Amino acid sequence: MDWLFFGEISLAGLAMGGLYALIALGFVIIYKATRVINFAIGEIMMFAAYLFLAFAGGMEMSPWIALPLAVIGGSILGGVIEKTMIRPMLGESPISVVMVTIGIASILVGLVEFIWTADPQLLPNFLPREPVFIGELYLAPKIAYGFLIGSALLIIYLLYFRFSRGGVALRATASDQAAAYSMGINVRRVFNMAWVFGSLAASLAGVLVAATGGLSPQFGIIGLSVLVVVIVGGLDSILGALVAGVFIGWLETVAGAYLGGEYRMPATFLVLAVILVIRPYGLFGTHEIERV
Amino acid sequence: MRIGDAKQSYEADEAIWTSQTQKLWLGFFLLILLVFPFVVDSYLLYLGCLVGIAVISTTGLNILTGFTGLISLGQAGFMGVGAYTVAWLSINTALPFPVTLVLAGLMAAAVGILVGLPSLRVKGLYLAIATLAASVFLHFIFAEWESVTGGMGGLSLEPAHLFGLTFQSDFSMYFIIVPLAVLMVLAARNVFRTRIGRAFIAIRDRDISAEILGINLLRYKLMSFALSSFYAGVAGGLFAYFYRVVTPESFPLSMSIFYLAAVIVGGMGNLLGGILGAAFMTLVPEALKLLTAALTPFYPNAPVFMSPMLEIIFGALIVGFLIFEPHGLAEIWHRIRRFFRLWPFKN
Amino acid sequence: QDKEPIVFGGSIPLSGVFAFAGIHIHAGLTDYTNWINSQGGINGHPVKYVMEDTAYEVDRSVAAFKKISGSSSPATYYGDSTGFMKAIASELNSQGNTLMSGASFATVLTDNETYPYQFIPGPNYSQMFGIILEYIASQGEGGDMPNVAFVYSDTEFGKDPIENGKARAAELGIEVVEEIVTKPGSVDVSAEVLKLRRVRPDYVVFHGYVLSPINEFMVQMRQMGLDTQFMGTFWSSDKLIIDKMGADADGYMGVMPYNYYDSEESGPMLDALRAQAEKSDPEAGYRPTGYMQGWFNAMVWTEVVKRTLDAGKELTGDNMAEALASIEDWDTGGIIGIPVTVRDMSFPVGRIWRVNADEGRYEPVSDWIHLD
Amino acid sequence: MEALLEIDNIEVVYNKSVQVLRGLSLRVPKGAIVALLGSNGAGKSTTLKSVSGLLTLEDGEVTAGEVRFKGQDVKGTPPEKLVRNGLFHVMEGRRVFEDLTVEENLIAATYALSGSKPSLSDSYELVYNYFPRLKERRKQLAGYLSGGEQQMLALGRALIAQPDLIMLDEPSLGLAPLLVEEIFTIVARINREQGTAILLVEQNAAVSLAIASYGYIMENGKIVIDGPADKLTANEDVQEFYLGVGGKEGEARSYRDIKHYKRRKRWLS
Amino acid sequence: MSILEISNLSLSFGGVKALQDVSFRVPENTVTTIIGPNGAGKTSLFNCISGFYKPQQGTIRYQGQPLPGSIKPPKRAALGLARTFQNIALFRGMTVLDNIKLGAHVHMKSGLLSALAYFGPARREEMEVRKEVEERIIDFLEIDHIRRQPVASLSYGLQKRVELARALAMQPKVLMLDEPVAGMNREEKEDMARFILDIREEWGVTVLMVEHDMGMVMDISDHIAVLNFGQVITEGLPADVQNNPEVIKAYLGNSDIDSLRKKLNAEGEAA
Ligand SMILES: Nc1ncnc2c1ncn2[C@@H]1O[C@H](COP(=O)(O)OP(=O)(O)OP(=O)(O)O)[C@@H](O)[C@H]1O
Ligand SMILES: Nc1ncnc2c1ncn2[C@@H]1O[C@H](COP(=O)(O)OP(=O)(O)OP(=O)(O)O)[C@@H](O)[C@H]1O
Ligand SMILES: [Mg+2]
Ligand SMILES: [Mg+2]
Repeated sequence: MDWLFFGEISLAGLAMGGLYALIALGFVIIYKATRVINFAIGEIMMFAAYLFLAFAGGMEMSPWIALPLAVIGGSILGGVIEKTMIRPMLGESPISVVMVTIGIASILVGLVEFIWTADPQLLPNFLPREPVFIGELYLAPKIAYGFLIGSALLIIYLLYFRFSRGGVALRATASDQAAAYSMGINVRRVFNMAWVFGSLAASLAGVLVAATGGLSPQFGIIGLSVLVVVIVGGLDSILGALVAGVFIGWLETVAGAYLGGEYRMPATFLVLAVILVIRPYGLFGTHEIERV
Repeated sequence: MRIGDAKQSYEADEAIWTSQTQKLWLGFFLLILLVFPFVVDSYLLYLGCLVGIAVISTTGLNILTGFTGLISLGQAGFMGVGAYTVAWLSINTALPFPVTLVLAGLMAAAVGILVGLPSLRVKGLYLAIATLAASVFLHFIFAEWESVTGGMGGLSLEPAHLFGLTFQSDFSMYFIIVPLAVLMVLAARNVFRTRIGRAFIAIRDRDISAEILGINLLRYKLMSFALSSFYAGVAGGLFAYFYRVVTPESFPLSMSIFYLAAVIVGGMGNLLGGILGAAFMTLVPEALKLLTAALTPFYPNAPVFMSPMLEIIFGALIVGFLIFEPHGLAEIWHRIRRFFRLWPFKN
Repeated sequence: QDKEPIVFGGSIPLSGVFAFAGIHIHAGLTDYTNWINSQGGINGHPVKYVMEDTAYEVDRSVAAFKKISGSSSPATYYGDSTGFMKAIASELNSQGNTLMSGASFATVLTDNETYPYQFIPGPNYSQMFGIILEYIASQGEGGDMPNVAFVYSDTEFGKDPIENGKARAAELGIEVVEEIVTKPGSVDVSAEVLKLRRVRPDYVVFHGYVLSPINEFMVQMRQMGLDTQFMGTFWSSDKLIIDKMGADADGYMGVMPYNYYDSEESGPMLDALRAQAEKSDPEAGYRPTGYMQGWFNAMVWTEVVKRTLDAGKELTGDNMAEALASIEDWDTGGIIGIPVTVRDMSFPVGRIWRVNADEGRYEPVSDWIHLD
Repeated sequence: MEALLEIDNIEVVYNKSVQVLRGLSLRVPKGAIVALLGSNGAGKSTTLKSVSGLLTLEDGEVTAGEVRFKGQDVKGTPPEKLVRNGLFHVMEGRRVFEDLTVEENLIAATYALSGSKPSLSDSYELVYNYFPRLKERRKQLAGYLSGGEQQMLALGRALIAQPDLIMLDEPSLGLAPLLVEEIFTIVARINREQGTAILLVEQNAAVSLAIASYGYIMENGKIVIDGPADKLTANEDVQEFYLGVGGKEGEARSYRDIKHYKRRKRWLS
Repeated sequence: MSILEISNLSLSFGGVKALQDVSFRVPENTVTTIIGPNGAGKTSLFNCISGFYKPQQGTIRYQGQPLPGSIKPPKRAALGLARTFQNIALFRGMTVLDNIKLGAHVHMKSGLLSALAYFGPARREEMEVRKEVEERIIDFLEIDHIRRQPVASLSYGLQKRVELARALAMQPKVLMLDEPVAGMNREEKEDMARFILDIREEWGVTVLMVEHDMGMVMDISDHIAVLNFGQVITEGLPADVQNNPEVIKAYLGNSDIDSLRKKLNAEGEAA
């Protein structure tokens, strides 16, 4: 066994996993408040990445200005989507709302093709290009720096939900909307904020991932592989998103490296299947209370 | 307007078509289905076949998701199992198509039972993702088990045959697909007249109390999975005979989403809704293409310009539908019917 | 012109994963149609081009074919994917009145038994690998043969030439030191790059990608200080790579059966193409390889139809296939630099081109290679 | 006395089709306890929901009439604003947040406090003071509390909000007799000590008329009789149909000898 | 003879001891009531009998036979243990009639294939059940006017009645009712009491009930068991239980409106 190789592969996987965790966070925050899995999250990521492209490429802004602008753009998009298309669905079954998010995904793809054409794109380079060595281990600079930026946001979110009553409002709303209303919680605002902050995390991840992997209207598919992460971690657990994100990123990369690229998805979905059987609500998800 | 329809017996009361008017309409509808292939062009015929296949698969998914409350994103995978079974059988055996179709259904049902196993513990959207996992595995198997599935290249098969007849043209396929679709919808309707259908609905509404009332959850959830994937398998088998080539990419995730959308847009837990949904989802993109065609003479670049537009419109239609009529097409249909039943006496 | 129009049909991916090429293919077909009509059509028959968007999904392609062949019986037809070409074969064979080619260069389509009415408007993917490998072999000095790694996408066409490619490499004495399969599109490939770093191949051949992840492989491997040469097959050799990667693309090589739009070559047909492109969209400037491919397809169809009509035969699949097979030492007017001959329903010809990033274009580095 | 809440002739329709309230009026004076009684499906909960604005969540709509809280029309005011304005609705069926702990349930209720956050630990102490049992269980998930404890928690949340009016929907539902007594005693204490007015919807007519000063009885979406609590208690129909007194000389009737036919209420017909 | 015999039953959830060493008997053809404070474990006891919870210790004997954990809820239902739920658990997507028919599920046999075909055995069986449900249950509970309505549109009291009907369709030998009259007014409680008495008398079904309405419990019960903190504190005739000081302290309070009123007034004046 080539330990150095294994180490390098693992490192690359862990770094990618950090970005997965960030995307997963986008899922989790929205789910926590609204009990909706947002299937359009990959497309929101994509949209933010295209915004970045437009700002940094088209308008030739400095990438460090374009990045926050794109992320804010993505968050606004999330807020607008919630306000116009999700809010009218209040009280409908979760699966109908999920279907709405799938419809939204289609709209966003069309929009992107319409504005930026279907051509595949590369983002302007804005991360340092010197190889990063951790001890002996080589790590591609893009993912290393992407990981750092992503982790910063991740930590901010974690702290917020640990130390503010915002987290309680989120969970209360998810648990019983009518009761939350009667408690003086502004449910519409909670929903909106959940979408805004969920989209914010996703947008940042979108730009970072597109910076390493390129961009096209099909970019949104990545949202799907991150679904595995949130299910393994538990749909409503921020900690779960973190742990499972890093783990799945690592697993996927190692499986890809040792077994071949076609094994990436099956490997992670195998873990998913096992987790679902032994822990139906993921590693850290809340159990539904079932009493008669 | 329809007046007074008191029933003399419980049998008459539980019949599906309880009034003369309804029977008349039904007869009329069947007649249209019969005449249809003789009067339309090949493209409409083709669409007719597609809708038929979609109706079968959607009805299956409706049983599982709409009536039993188990959300599945694996329908395309189950159809794939059916399609590969038919392809393999028709290449390696001389079985006639009715047999291969039944075997395709049974094979898919077997896989469905396997996939359904976690459903005892896993619920709601978690289950949806579990079925998504299953379809990823199925895709993997389709792509990698080359000796049976032909790998990425897939399998090509001969037309369906029976008693020396071969069913090659869309015209002849129509006469397999559409009667089968009618039959299978009716069978599904029957299930919901009996204790089994009631058990499914009970599980959807409240599974734990259903259990205490004497419904064996595992058994009925698996039965629902089996029945649903049987339908998918048959639809997949028809798909195979229809296109006569089966590849792993014939059954992408987007297809599962397509069927789920058909069920939801049509109206969950409503068989008629499923049929309307299947037709809607198949035909709307076609209608949108007609729009493009109508624009092309005036604006030659219309196809390029319109194709992203179509995606936007398609998505917007789904979203708009669910926002304005969350209970789906079936609800709209009922509203129209109520209107005509009282007609001409409004309100 | 009262003569009955000749219909070119097409299942064209104007949306979906292949839309970036589909849009240009569509433009190429449209422009050629307009051009040939301005030349008086084919033997006085006007040409009509009828298409549908498919989103690169097989069932929608099939639907489009049925719709178009139901309404306007096309003589020739553009198919957008390998999957479609296979799916439609039996339908096509039983109808027997349409000749088909398209975006796919899949090796299987050269099997005349199964696909008698389908041809490839260039070398098939295996032949492309053959051309690339021959070029690589020619770079070896004496016993010191370069080694190579294959990187391809996990798709139907991605896997198409790999077995044949390995066999050909073995024949030529080239060692295939690594094989990497990835998903197409936006994926992180750092782990794969690390793998290549271990084996240090002299050449990496990409197949089944458009842009990503080719750029990531090249940039990361160069960051590691490797001096690997990177090469790609037809759909991986568009100018897009230069446009998007800029200086990073320098030295990348591709195999291409047609002249690039901006190559220095010329010829009557190539000039006509440029003039027509200029006319239909003066703003567009450069036209990508998809455009060239669309144009060339239509050109071959015209030739085939013309030969069939000239022979006084009906436009049936068999007659057109026969006419196609009769093409020998055909002068393409500069689209392809040498006269071409059809072998097994394909045009086994190509040339290696290399990116000159300063100039922003591909430059030929080999002669035209015509396989036999 | 000055009215805190006035309901004037409201009509309510669900799903644009089912009319539930048909011209209902009632008023709650400042600092008073008012009981609203009525049989199942009469529309009691609907009345409360049309005050607190939760009706829209269930696709219901006030189609006529007016509801005034502190003299202002509540129409168009979103529910959370009303809560911050001092109107707290404890919904039917307790509706605690099951997968939040007891304490988190209380934290959630702090959203009802507008603007400056008063010292929260004080309000928690107040709640724990009224309901010592909740203090013991404050780290436990509310979903696993027993029915009575959940009802206490629901009341506790109302206390945190420091409202001027609490609308209580069937607080005694499913509670043991001792607890019913306890809860009602506490309700009376809250009313007295905090000056909070209470609109009490109850099936347990005896107890609610005991603590209320005024009562309304509704059937089929409108008030059929109302009056001071002691007058109502003395009413013959109320006794027969709500208090189970009747038969021989005002004695409690036994459930064992129920006739298979029934006397008609005088207020219907 | 006792139809149900609970001995030494213990059940706990993590630290919470829901039931501790509970033993008592349900005499056949009686109305037996379990009372006790909230959280005493009454519903949990029902859940153990239904097989939804698995007690860690103890045995339940039904008609003299033990019911081990291996006998799952559906089997127990088939054996004649039917129940209603504390929080109404009707199937909201179905009509009243279908809800009731569902109760007969365990006594029906037709399988998937005959259901798909319908005409034949499945239909015959469905018709038999329909007849039984219509003529015995729906008539008896006087709900014929609502049988086609979806249950979601019914008032609370009627929903409770439909739940009772569904339990009756299970052809029970023991009918367990979890708070059958909670949330009802006097009038509706009287109706329900009449049904319960008739079910015992005319149908010969043993009724095991949990209820907090003391007026009704004391009037219609033949036998009462009192549970507190998961333990049986006493058992016996209504009159005995009512006067047991332990029961009064833990559960009943003084349960007298007049004294409550006095207490409130006194407190009021003191303040
Ligand atoms: N969301 C709703 N949609 C349609 N009808 C409803 C809805 N909520 C209540 N109703 C109907 O309105 C009527 C009154 O209901 P409401 O809940 O106000 O009664 P209630 O007096 O509180 O009864 P209970 O004592 O059972 O709580 C009932 O007939 C009920 O069926
Ligand atoms: N599934 C469960 N998980 C954890 N604890 C539970 C569960 N079910 C019941 N309990 C606990 O067991 C105890 C008894 O609950 P149970 O529901 O049996 O009480 P009860 O006597 O029916 O009360 P009530 O009269 O309020 O209905 C309670 O403390 C409750 O919190
Ligand atoms: Mg109510
Ligand atoms: Mg209980």
